[in-house]
Amino acid sequence: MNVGQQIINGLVLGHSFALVAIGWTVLLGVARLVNFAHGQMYMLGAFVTWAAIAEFGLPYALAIPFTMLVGIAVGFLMQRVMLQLTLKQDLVSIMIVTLGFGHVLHGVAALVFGSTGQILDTPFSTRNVYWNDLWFTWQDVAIVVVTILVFVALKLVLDRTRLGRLARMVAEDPQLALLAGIDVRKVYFGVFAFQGAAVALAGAMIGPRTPILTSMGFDEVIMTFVVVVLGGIGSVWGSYIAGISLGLFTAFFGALVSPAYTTPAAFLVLIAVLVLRPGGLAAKPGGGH
Amino acid sequence: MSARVLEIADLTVRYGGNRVLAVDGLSLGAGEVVGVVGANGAGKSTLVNATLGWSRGKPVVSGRVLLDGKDVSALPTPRRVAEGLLLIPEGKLIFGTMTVEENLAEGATDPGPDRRAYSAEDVYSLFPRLKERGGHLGSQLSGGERQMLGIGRALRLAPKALLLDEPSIGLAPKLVSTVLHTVRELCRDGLSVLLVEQNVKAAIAVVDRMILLERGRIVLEGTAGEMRDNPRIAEAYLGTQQA
Amino acid sequence: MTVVADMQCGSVAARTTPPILGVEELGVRYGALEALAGVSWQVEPGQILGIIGPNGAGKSTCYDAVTNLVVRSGRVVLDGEDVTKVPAHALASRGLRRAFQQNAFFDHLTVLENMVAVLQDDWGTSFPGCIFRPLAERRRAADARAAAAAQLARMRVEPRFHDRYPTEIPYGTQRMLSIALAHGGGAKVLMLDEPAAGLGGEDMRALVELLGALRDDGLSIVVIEHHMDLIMSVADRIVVLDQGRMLAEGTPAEIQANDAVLDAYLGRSE
Amino acid sequence: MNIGLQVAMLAVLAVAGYFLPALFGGSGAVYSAFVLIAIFAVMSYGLDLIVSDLGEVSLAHPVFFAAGAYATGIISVRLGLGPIATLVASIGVAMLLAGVVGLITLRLREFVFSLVTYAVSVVALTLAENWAFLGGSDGLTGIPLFKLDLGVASYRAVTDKDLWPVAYVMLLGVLWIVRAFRRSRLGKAAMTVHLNPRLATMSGIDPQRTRLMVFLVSAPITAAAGWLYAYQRAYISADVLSPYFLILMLTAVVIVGRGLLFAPLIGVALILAQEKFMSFGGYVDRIILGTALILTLSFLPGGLYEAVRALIARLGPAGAKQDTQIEEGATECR
Repeated sequence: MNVGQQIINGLVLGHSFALVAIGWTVLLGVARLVNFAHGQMYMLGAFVTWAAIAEFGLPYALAIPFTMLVGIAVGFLMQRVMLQLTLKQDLVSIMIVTLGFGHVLHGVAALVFGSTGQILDTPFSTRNVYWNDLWFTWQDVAIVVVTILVFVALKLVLDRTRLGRLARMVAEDPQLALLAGIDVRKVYFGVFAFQGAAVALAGAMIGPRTPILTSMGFDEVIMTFVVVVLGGIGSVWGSYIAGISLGLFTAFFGALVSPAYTTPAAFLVLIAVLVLRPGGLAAKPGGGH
Repeated sequence: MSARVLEIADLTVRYGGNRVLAVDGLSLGAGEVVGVVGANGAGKSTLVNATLGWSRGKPVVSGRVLLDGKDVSALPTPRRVAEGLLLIPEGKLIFGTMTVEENLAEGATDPGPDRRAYSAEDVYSLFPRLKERGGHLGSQLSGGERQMLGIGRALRLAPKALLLDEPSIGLAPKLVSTVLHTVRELCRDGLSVLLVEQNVKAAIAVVDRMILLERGRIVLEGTAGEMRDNPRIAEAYLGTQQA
Repeated sequence: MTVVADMQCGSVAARTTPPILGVEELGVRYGALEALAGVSWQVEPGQILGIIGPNGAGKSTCYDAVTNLVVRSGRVVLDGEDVTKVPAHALASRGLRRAFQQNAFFDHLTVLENMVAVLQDDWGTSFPGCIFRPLAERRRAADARAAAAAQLARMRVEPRFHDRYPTEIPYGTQRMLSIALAHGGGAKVLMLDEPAAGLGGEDMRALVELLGALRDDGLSIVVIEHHMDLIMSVADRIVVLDQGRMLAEGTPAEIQANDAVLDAYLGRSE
Repeated sequence: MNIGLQVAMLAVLAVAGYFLPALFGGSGAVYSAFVLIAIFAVMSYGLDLIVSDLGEVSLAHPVFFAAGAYATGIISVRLGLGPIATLVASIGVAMLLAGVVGLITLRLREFVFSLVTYAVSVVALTLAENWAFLGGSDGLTGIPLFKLDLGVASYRAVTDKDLWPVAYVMLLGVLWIVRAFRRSRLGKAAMTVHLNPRLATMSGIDPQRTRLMVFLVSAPITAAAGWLYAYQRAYISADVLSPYFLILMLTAVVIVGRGLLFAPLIGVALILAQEKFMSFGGYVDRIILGTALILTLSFLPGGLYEAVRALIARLGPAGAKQDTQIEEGATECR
């Protein structure tokens, strides 16, 4: 095994996990919402980028913002349908509804893009870098750079701006936020739009690494879940660190044990965390209000 | 009496099939402090929450709320806040995950000439203690500091009328008096306050008028002087045997 | 300040009877906040103990501590047995039951179904029994409904409300239903949390009557209450809490004459 | 109504139900559809106990379905045992898995519970696709015909028409079990833990034990559906873990109304009727199913049953009467 190569793979993979997860981190942290359609939105992001380049002939640099706009539209539509459930904080129903959305998105994508796989080529993905016995593509470099930029920008916005402050107020206590004069609905819409844009960006950036299929998206949700839980729900830096760690773990697990079982392995890590630290996520004994 | 800043008419609140509040009329003049007292379950919190159209439960509210003559009863809570109707709820009244400075960062946007928008500096000069604690998280504050921060946060939003729900809970007696007297001071600048309070003695020292709620209805209303010696006030808390 | 109870008020018999429920040095901390400290009291068989105190005094926390719903220090002894480590759900079968401050029901069940649900220990049928002996189960279910109806009637919940949902019935009846559900099929000690909140007139009288009748049946009752009319007229002894500590303990007459208590309620003179 | 009459009526209904496929023409396609409806309804009833009674949303139920199907496939293909043995094995494996999943999720609630159970499903899918013991991506082929040997007599099911009696008896049995569960101490405990955990606890119910027990009842029901599905399809692959089954179950459970005995059956019947007889192709059907789930939960939280009832109440005089009664109750407390 080439340790250096696995570290590079792990870092690229880790940044990918972090970028896919970032929208969810904010969604869960601010709005306490879970979106099971996240994986399908990722899939859609990859396919819209592919269509924008291959069908409409847009350059990659324009295909990305276009994809993000589609992501925002999908996020906005979902939130519009679920608004009453969101305001009631009916988390369980919201969850199932998003599962339904994932199913619908899968159907729509299969209908529009067909069920055969595609290769999403970008100017970066076809250019390799060889350095001694190490190998990576410029796309990998772009993923790392974009992920870091997105995380830094998000952290700055949440900590330093009025928008971020409003989001944090709603995150802590939406009812009290109402009394502070905040239109909580707008914040929810904003958060869903961000999630849509971020995961679409992830699709556009990470899609080129592997062949894309309309049936993908399930592993992404699980990896995202592991990242968000390991990082501490709602924590931006936590997600970043957890993403990188999970990436390295996955790369080495794949190289040393079996590439087919990386998702179960990541899940076992999650279970271990849940069992060792049940207080972090578990409801209080006896329920309560 | 001075102009009416807040008027409440025919306000009823129901939970399920049960009416828990029925207030026919209650008004608050400019610069006036009105105390609301009553036993637990009498509907004090329900009254102030319903005035904002706000609740942590699922009540059905009907009735009219007029702020400076303008009917705000159809507006959602944040819009009422924007109009200058502020509530500091009982219990959790500040954002614990944010610093004192951040809690005070949100000011009124364009309150107009007739409303005083307090700057963060104004709040600090009112409560010097908060300035010392500026970088601390809300969750690290003591009960008294939270109460001050709650009031400060409300003042930043340029209130016309301020509804305070049980500010004295869990506070040491000296702090209760400090907080309430500051509230009294604010009214010199034209602020109107509806003060829900269980600590009758502390409340009576700062209010102009007082109302007694029993089972969701106003059963007694009068000036602070009239109410001070009224046996029904003591009764509401200590029972009829207490003379 | 703690006012030590005047022991002469208790009868000789009361003093020699072992308490049915005793708590010793209960304490609860939430992070840095000491919500409850050094609280000790006991109830004797067939007595009503009132717990009073201003808002935020720690009364409900005290109940949570007794029933093991929060992490706490101290000791709880029920009918001579140390139940400090017994999990909350195992207390009911030992005879300790409680109500909650808000009306606590199973909202989507009718009043009668609510009552049947808490009588399952005595009147329920096991799952295999329901599968293989449907006729026996049917008879038992009918008996359960009859028992539930009788229990509701005893708790002043009239039959005309039995097929309604709890949120549809009058408020006073809801409070009675809360007590009935808490009491379930029977208890040695029943802990009520502000049963009279929001009640008045007729409802209040019915409540006083009910508490008296339950006591006469030998039940021991602990009542958190704000309504002094009620507490003074029904309680045998009263514990006053303030800021998580014991402020006073004694008979109703003693408590009413206690300056510290007056201060806590009406505000301190400075 | 007296009990004898009730039993007689139920018996008549049960017998009549058996002849429904014949009533719809009795073609092979009709029998196939009815067998699938029975299988998927049984599958959904397992989930129904968790969603309607326990009030949590388990997304791990496809795993129990697959467990039944795979246990049946492996045992019948590799050991050559018959349906009774495979049914016992299906139930055993499902209970084992349910115990593990139940213990892991014992203290988890709401969305965390659902997420972890979802992860269980995805992990199971990965395992099924890759693990040679389960046939890997090719699946298990050559599952023998359903052949019941009872010593003196035997029953062989060659077509779906032959499977119908088996499927129908299984459906009736599960309906009976679900009804019995809801009337039992355990069922009532589940409902009270769902509606008010604190009050349930103080009434002497252990919420965690109750959750585990309900899981142990629920999983074998879904697994039994997998058992018959394996015989009906004659081969099993990782497809049984595809999200289609999860969405189908969830939609069936919520679309008509939660907690009603016949709701999942009617839900499955509606969905399969659309897919078998009014299909617009796989992808559009997928969109229809997902949309039905979304719309039901977002706009008809009580399901079609509540919606229809509300409509009738608004039109008919019965509803108006009910309203005044509530009003009356309210005035008394003044």
